[in-house]
Amino acid sequence: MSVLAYGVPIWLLVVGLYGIVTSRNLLHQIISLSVVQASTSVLLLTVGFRAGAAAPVFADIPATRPAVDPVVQALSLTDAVVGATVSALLLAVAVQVHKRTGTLDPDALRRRPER
Amino acid sequence: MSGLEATVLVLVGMGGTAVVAVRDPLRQAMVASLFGILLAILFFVLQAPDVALSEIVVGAVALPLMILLSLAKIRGGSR
Amino acid sequence: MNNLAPLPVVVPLAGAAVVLFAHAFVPRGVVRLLAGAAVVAEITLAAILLYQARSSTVVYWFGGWTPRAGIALGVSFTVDQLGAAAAVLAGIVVGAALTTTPTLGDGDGDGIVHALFLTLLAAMAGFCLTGDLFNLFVFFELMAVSAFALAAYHTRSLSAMRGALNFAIANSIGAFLFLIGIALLYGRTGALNLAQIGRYLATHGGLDRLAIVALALIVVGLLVKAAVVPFHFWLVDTATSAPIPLVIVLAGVLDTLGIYGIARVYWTAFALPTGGAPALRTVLVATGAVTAGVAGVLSLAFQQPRRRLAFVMVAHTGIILIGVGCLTARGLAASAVYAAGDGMVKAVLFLGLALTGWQAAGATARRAGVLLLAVGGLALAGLPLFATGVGKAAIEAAAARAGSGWVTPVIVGAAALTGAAVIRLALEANAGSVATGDEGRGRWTLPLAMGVLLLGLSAAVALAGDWAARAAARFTATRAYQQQVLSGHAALVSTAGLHLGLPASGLALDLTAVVLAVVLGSGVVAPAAGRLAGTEPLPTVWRGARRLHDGSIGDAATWTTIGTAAIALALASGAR
Amino acid sequence: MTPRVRRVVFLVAAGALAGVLAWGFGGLPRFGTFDGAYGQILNHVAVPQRHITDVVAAVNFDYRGFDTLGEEFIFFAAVLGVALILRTQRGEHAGHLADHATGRAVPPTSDAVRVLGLLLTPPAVLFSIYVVTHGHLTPGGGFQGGVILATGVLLIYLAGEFDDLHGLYTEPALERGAAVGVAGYVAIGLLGMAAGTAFLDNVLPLGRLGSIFSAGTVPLINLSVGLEIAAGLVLLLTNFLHQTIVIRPVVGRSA
Repeated sequence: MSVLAYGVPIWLLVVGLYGIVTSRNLLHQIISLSVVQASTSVLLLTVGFRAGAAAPVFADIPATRPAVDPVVQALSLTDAVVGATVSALLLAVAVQVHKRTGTLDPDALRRRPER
Repeated sequence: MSGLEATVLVLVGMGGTAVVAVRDPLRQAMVASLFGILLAILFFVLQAPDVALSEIVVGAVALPLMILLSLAKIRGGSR
Repeated sequence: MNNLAPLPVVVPLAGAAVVLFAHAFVPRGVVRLLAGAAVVAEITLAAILLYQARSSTVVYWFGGWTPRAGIALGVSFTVDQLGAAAAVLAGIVVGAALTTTPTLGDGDGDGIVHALFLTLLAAMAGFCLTGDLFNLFVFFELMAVSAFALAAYHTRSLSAMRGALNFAIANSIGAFLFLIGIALLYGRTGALNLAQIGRYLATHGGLDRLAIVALALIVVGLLVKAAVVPFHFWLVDTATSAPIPLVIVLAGVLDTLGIYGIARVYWTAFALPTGGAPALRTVLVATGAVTAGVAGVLSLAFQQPRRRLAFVMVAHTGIILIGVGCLTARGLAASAVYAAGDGMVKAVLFLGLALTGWQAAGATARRAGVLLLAVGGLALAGLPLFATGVGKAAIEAAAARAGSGWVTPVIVGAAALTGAAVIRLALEANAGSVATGDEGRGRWTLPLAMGVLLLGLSAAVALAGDWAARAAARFTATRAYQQQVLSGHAALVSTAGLHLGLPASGLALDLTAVVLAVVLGSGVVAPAAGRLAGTEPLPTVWRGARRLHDGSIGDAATWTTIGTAAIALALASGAR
Repeated sequence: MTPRVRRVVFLVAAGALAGVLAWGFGGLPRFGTFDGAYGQILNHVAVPQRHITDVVAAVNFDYRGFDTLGEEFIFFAAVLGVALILRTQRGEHAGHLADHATGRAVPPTSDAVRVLGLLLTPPAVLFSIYVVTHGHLTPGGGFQGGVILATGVLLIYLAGEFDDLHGLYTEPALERGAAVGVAGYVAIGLLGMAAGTAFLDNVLPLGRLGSIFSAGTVPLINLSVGLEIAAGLVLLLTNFLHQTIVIRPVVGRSA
């Protein structure tokens, strides 16, 4: 079943990139980027998973009980914060773009082929 | 791998696809929120409650909220 | 003795918090003073680290978590001479950049701007000093977030908004690819410390398919930051529209750090296991050469001054990549000298550009700006007085030794073309026909002094070739690095008798490039040359190039995907 | 590139990328069998060494606390960035009023929503305090708690008018709150240096395992992070609200 566990992150990466590439709306593009971010979180956690093991929280389980990897979880927490902050900044820029131009179509933002 | 893990993984894959496939931003914000909940469930199943909790507060609440606020501005301003 | 290691990062971070706390109720002058003090402190602390690392690498474990039985439990800083020198350079460039904040117009958000420059500086210092792969990613992101917040400063300019969007999306894609690479390596080695990853890979099966794909993803993430072709679209847009102070940092040090990151990751984690080096060398040198060639030509295809300088930046990053891409200590030393000198000169270009438009400063400021641009143009072409000339000759020599002598004409051509583009800009500015849109106000002598200082430093770095050769020998001593980080035993690397050298042929090529740049740039010899530089010799190609760089985010993401796939496939096929 | 060309080119490149990624991912350990030394060692030693029952918190705030410091500054920089990008600029006041004058119909907040919002706020605040203070014991911590707290504050907005919030805070106060939060994290790090060991060394008494007052500096870091995230996120969302407020009947300090 590794195919599924490692295939889903690849799928999310490609789908998210597809969304960014084909998007006709900045908000859509920004949300698609968060799908790319999700792929990294899912991969981190599937990599660190151990079948049958508990969560690495020893509040009410014995310390000897096998637990899944805690490090990938810490990394994916940081990853989630990074993803959300980037989205916030991008949304703020999108609001400004709309205020200036009245459109959110990324292709409408293209520069005229000037010098 | 148990059936539960496989099921949730497939749902997350489909959820991500749906987020990208929905082209209307308002609807997309809601689908993204659902996707956040799916991710949180997956993280919970993968024994990562810390990450699941943060995914709920960020992916399912804070981020969609920001998107909705941006949308409110954009819809209001476009008149 | 090594208690200071965290401070070049911690002091600017604390400075950013203090600036944000105070900016609403203290005068603007105090905010600038605070930020300036934090920058000076960072430079001083990094310089002390540079001194402390003179004989061996300084290892610092955060939280006091020294490794147990060769397994790192915490995060380490691993300070060597090249890393500390890069942290010093970052501070100097940020210091120079802050003198141009008067170009920000009415100066609203002044406190926030200064706080963001401090987090940016802290991130660059941390990126240079860290010995941990994930920590490298954290600073990579802190750099990116600080920088693209600043890139969006001119919110009324659509071009600036487009630049910020392009910047943020491209760098985020790069960062996520980088992170996938980290996850793969962690799955394979169970480690995040670079030394530990390297030792594990070397003793447990070497570079298998997973390690190769991970290497490809990490390299791509860092190449996006370095903005080499075909990952350069974001930089072209950002350099055209971002505030001058940020562009100075981008040109002076920020995009070069991507290449520094490749060198760091390669020599700590991937240098020992055999099998990867030849393919990686081919990929990096070819990417560098394509970048230098394409961007060198395109630096003449655009009229807009900043856009022209953007391609100059990209082309020179390509030259730096060629030296590092040789994957030899010699190539690294050459690139280090070149990158330091070249970064300072590129920063000077934007200082000069800002001065040409300085308001109410009259003709003197404009002439000073023109002078900075002209001298900068000569230096970029490779005038051997500056580190650019010495470093370029050394890169050519290192490439020839590594079996890639064919890059020499590309490097010389790129240097001549970019030099010409800048000289032409200087002449136009002299005639008063350059509109930058970044009119500064107030004291213009400070940016001028910074420009002169940076040119002087760039000349001084030209003398540091032998020092760089020794520092690079330590930087590339992978086994000694791993031993020191994981077991705490300082391992001495013999660096006696190492020289960078300056071959006479390289000197001759430098001068050739300078002459070519002057001829092309001024159009004195043949009006045709001037036309080549100014108008449309190949209308279709020129138009095509411009259309390709129309700022489309979707296009940039497509190119990133193409580049990633190509690099991963090249490394994969080279490994079999 | 035209959209059509771009799509085709992308699909080809993405197919190649997915293929080479799949080839590389095949080198990972089989799903569910990962046994990395780093994580397993921490699972065994973190509880006795640090008196922290949530090992993820131990990694975040102790073993790899320096990463998290960087993460907090990433958030900090993003909050500053949003404030910078959405700052009110000269000449925008008129634009806002004009927006308002065009008279977009605004549905008044219904009483049900108002009551619900007000009813939900106290539990959200209490829950956030619980999540922050138990960060070293159970899942959660400064980050999650801070976000919940900020959301709780926003409920007040949903419940009533934007003006209500200005009795609670001003933007400079939020900036200072975020600054104190991150500065607190740095200060806790310097505590270790002052004690003669290393930056972010956990030098405070570790306390009894499982108690709120245990795990040394970790709960303090969680408090700093909670303050920073809550203040920062409210500031961030307020900046977005300033952009939307013009379409509500009551124009606050938005201009």
